[in-house]
Amino acid sequence: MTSPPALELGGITKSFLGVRALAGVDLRLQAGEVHALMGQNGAGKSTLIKVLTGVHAADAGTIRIAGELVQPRSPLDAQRLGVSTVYQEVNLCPNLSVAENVFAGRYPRKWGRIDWRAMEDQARALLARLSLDIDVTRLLSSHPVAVQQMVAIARALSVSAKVLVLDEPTSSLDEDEVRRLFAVLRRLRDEGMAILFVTHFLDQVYAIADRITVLRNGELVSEYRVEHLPAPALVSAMVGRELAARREAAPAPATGSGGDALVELRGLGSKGVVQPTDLALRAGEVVGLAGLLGSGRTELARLLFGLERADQGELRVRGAPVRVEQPAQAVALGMGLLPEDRKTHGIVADLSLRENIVLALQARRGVMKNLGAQEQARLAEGFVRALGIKAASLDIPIAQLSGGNQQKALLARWLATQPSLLILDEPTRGIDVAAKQEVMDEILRLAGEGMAVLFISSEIDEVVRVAHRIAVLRDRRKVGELPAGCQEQDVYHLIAEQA
Amino acid sequence: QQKKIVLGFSQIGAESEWRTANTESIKQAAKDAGIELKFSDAQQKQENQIKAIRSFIAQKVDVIAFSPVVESGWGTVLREAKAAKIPVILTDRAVNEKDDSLWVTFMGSDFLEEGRKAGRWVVDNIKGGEVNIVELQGTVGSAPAIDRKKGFEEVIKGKPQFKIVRSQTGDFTRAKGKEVMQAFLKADPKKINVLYAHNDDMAIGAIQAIEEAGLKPGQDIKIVSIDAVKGAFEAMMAGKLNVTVECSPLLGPQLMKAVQDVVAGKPVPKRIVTEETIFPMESAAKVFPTRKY
Amino acid sequence: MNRVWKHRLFWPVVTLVLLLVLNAAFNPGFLRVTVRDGHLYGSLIDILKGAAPLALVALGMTLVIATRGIDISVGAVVAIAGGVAAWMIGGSLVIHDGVSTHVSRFPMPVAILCALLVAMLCGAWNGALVAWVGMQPIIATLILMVAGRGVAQLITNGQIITVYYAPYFTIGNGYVLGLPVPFLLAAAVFVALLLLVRRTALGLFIEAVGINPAAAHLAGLPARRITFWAYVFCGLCAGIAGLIVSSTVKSADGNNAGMLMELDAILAVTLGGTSLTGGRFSLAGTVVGALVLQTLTYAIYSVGVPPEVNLVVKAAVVFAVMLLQSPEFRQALAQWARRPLPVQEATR
Amino acid sequence: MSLAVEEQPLPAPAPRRRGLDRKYVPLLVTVTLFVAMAALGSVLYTGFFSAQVFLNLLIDNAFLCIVAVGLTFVIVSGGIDLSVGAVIALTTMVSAALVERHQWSPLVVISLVLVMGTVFGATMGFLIERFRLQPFLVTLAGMFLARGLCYLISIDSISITDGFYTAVSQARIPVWADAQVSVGAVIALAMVAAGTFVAHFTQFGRTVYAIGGNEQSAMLMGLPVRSTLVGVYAFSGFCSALGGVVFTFYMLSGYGLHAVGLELDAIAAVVIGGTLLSGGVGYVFGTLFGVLMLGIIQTLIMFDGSLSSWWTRIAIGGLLFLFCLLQRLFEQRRRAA
Ligand SMILES: Nc1ncnc2c1ncn2[C@@H]1O[C@H](COP(=O)(O)OP(=O)(O)OP(=O)(O)O)[C@@H](O)[C@H]1O
Ligand SMILES: Nc1ncnc2c1ncn2[C@@H]1O[C@H](COP(=O)(O)OP(=O)(O)OP(=O)(O)O)[C@@H](O)[C@H]1O
Ligand SMILES: [Mg+2]
Ligand SMILES: [Mg+2]
Repeated sequence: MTSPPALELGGITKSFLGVRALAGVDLRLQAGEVHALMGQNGAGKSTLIKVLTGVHAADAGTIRIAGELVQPRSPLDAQRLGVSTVYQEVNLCPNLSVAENVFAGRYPRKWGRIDWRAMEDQARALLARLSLDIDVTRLLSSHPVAVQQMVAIARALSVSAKVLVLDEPTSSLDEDEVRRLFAVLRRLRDEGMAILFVTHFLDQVYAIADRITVLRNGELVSEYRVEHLPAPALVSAMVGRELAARREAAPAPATGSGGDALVELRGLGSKGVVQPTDLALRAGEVVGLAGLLGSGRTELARLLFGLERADQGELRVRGAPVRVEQPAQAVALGMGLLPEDRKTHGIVADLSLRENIVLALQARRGVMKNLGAQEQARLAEGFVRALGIKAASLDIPIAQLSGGNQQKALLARWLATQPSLLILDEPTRGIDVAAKQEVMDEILRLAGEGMAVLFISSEIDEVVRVAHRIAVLRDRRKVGELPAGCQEQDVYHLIAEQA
Repeated sequence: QQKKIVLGFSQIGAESEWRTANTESIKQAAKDAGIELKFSDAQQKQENQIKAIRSFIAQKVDVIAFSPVVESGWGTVLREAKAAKIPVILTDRAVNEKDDSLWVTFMGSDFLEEGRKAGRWVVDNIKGGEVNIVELQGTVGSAPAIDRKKGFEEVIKGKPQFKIVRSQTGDFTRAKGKEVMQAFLKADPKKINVLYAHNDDMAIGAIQAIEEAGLKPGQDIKIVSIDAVKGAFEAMMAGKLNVTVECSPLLGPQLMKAVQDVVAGKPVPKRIVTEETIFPMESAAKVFPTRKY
Repeated sequence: MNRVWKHRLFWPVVTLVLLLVLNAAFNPGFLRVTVRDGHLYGSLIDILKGAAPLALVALGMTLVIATRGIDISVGAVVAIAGGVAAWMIGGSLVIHDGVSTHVSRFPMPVAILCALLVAMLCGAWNGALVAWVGMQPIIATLILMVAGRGVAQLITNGQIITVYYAPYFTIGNGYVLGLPVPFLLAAAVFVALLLLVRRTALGLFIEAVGINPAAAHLAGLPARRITFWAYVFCGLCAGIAGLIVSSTVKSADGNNAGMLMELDAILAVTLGGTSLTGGRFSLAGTVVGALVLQTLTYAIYSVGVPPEVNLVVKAAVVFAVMLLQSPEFRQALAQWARRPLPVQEATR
Repeated sequence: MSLAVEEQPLPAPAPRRRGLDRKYVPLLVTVTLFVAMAALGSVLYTGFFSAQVFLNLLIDNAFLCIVAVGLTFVIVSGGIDLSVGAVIALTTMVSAALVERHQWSPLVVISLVLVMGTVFGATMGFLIERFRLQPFLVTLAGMFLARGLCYLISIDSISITDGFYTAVSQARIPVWADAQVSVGAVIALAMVAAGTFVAHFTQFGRTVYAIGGNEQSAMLMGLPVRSTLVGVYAFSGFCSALGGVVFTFYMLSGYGLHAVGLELDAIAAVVIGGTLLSGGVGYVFGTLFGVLMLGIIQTLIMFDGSLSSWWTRIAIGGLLFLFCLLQRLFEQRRRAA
């Protein structure tokens, strides 16, 4: 009949030290299709991809590429077999230049030696296709996560592969970037490439996917054609139950708004980092920080939290001027910051889930006032239940949790300190639809209880939905504020207006 | 007044009291003789000594003297010195080169002979049937350790009643000497008659171990060592050490005289032997007040 | 049973037991512990006593390593502390009417206190260079390693200072309740440290700083202060070890005391299962590691290994221990052993 | 099907980097401080400022330089090699034993010891990679083993009187006037050049950097992590053996106590040269200056010639401290600017 599928997984089973991550999962990926792999946090998506690309050895099951039985033993093997992969989290080398990260292992050569100039030119050209104009000779680590994510994608695209695997490539990209990425993916699909795509954004699934495979708790639910599976049905397939309708209305103005500012920035800025900014954060209010990629949202958050040195302006907490030069000082003042890059600034990989959750609280209490093991467990247990963190036990290293669950654990870390101001930089990154809803509800609940929240997200619709007030940034400068009830459109207008 | 003579001296290091006394003697003698001394410490490394000699050549000193850390491997740099017409004096230890025009004279002690002296004392003074000897060696591979062992063995060879039952390195230090002796004593508590230590420090450490084991050093176990530093005399006066072979570090005046002679163009003998004696326990109290190191 | 098997101290302890058995096989009297002069006496006691300074230094080193650092100056600090104490207590033999009396230049407690303070100062210097100046640990401590020995020799004037003040000898040679004082000192530090690490959040903080300094900093931990104090503590441990070493041989040797101790300490830490890349650490493992090394040294002395073979034996044991500890190696070994008999499988 | 083949015109190449790239700052600082140190010596001591004194730095530290080049790769990969000094000793011992006691031809012996060093390194690399052992432990055990093997051959030193060795040892290549360098120094410079090339222009070299940056990522990027890791230690073993050969020329003897503690000097040289011990960042060229730096500190002290043994050590430590402190300060200043 037709030619065999580009990639076929049969009965893949994988356990980690007794924890079953995958149980007999089948997947068929045709040439010339974009296939979405969906599932809640911890459903086993990333594990499936790692088995497929030879990072983990499957306990049972078969892998066929173009009909042929294969057994990749390392990502290098998989690459040779024509599978090119972008893993969840940025898996590149921070100490190498952008250009090198794109071409590592496949350098352009001249006279048998690496031709750096050619490599840089090619990298620049490649990134330009994704409309990214950055200095490719700078170190990767000098660029923000979103850019790093784009570089990882560029790297995968530059391999001439038959199968392209993308594990949550869009989690830190803004809409513009996503659109450009999709344009590229569509073209590749039309050229006959098979693309496996993991995301938690339902609209993206419907924008690009042809077929959907849903996993739940490591088991295959089913495979669907996208037109046969409307969004509510997809969600129920993933979650295993009906999900409450999504909140549509903008939040009611917070109780505390109009009162005195809890934290106030008066012309706070740092040369070369953020322009002087005025911003008032009030108890009981969620302030959204919107802007395009690289507009300086993260930098502003870091400045506020003492990770960057402010060289102008003033910061007031409860009306009193303060200096914050260390995160410890910020924490002592009752602030918390959930960083956008969870791998390098968030998780403490080898520590257990429990220890990761209590870390900030313990830091705030000081060395001597130790939370006992039981107290720690009780606290962690509570958050695991409240946030629905999926983990085999409280004592496994956090690195063994799925990406989304790590993110929830980090949120728990700050909630445990009961901060008066919580700065959330991309808090919904990599968490599934159901959980996203829960997190947003949680944020509003916390604000209702009197917490001030600074909410940063590349998903402007999320910002609009959750914020009582939105500060819009552009080119590291605040360009205006919008009240609650505004639309996504208004934000874009404000950004464009100032151009 | 004529130009001051410049002497470049490369010392091995400062690993022991003996060495420190040696250095002090040379510094003091240079001062007394009005010779400008360029002193360099090699921290036990031959390569550092070679570097120092090269730098002496570059500094155009009048005479180079050094105590070779080992005997071999000096040919190249000595030829460089010869080419630069700088006379070389060896102290403390010889070098293993066929071309003896590379140095003008060698003064110093003879480790082999020290080992022999210690051996002879044992053979002459320890009576009775089986004599079980334990040996505390110096740092493995170091010249004094090799030669003091060789000299000692040479003497007791062919005398079957003298037997080295255990031999282990104590790295020339008190701490190691004590630790090793402790283990020896536990392993064969009754059988040890004589301890031969390659230097006094190890012997002093071992004496402590012997006392802690409830034995009497100097009586239950006879102890022979080498160097004759102050601590050894104290031990001998307390009756805990039987004999120490002197290996005098006070070469300074002799060296300065040789340097002056060489510069003045006077002939110097190819080998200048330093006086070495052996101090048994009985002489300790008498000699002690005169010891400088 | 399974839990014992999986415990991360299992393999280090197995090695220790093997070495003890080996020793006992060569020396019949090895395992005998008797009471002599009112205290315990025997090879095992010697090992406990001999391992104490190493264990102390290694305990301090464990904390430093856990913060992603390393301290190669501990040997020099051992020499400095011993030198200070010996110098302050006094180095001359005073004989009154034919009886040597105990005289000290300064009171002994003052001397001990000063020696420990100086050791902590050394640690603070290292800590400041690492935590505040931002030098790489190995270079920062290399400076003190090189210069520190010079300082120690400066204090002792290049001589071996012999101590004649008998009360000082208790630290290295004394017994309390029948047990050697060095052992008790090391045990006390171990227990205190264990309590500190378990009962306060210090252990958590140190591990967090060692695993991901950036994340720890962001979570509000005083990362630099923790690093700094780890070095100070390491200095203190080296100082105590220095007192023990100098007291044991009743003298201070600026040049040789604590020579190469840094390597042995690091070896003990790693043999105990703590990774040099920082993070998770095991204090008990370090103690076991130190005991393994001391037992090995003791075995080399008492079994009658010729000195020129010492190093090869040591290498062989270190290779064996680390391979045994490697799960990958055991797995490979199991596969290799199973191959000829595919059905055979360990039951239970 | 790759994205590189596309019809759009290339964007105009961005302007090439202006001025000095930030990543070369540590290197520049090291070189500047070296020059400052040399100037200081020239002012303080007569006879210091001469071509031969500077060439002596190379002659006397050639073996250290060669070893440090190999070690740079190991450290950049995030590992460490403590066996280098011991492998030098073993090389000298084996060479001396074969040439003097068994009259083997020097060229055969040299090739043999180079292979031996490489295999020794590769074995350690294999153990580290295959069984996930800590490099520090493995190479420390390797150090014990190599030194132990020396003593098994002979505890005494063995002089080399072979014509080839003595000829090479004494050969001097004139540079200008009567300033000369030794064969060893030339080999060292060649190794620095080769090392720089390998580090920056070969797949192997770049993979080493990637592994040092993040081993897990390098693996996921599909780089040959395993073979490269083994290769790094093999290369370091080779460099140690080559350093050993040069050392044999330098010393004309085989001895188990040769090059004791050299591993620390080598590590210091590498780190001073701007390589991070945590891996991922470093320069072979910087290592050359690290070596020269240590050499010049020593030379300064020798020219002074008035220090006692202990003041010598304190002075070395002090100069090292001064250097590292300035290095840090300059780097921070540059970064802040
Ligand atoms: N190395 C590991 N060791 C132990 N357990 C693991 C490991 N990797 C993953 N797991 C477990 O396997 C399960 C599936 O994880 P996986 O990362 O595949 O989830 P995911 O579907 O990708 O989730 P997310 O959307 O959050 O990324 C989780 O329960 C996780 O804890
Ligand atoms: N697309 C881009 N092209 C070039 N530089 C970029 C780009 N995106 C971000 N940057 C750089 O990122 C820095 C600001 O990043 P910051 O992390 O504060 O932005 P952000 O608004 O938080 O965006 P995001 O978190 O989505 O990356 C600037 O140095 C900017 O030059
Ligand atoms: Mg995932
Ligand atoms: Mg951001």
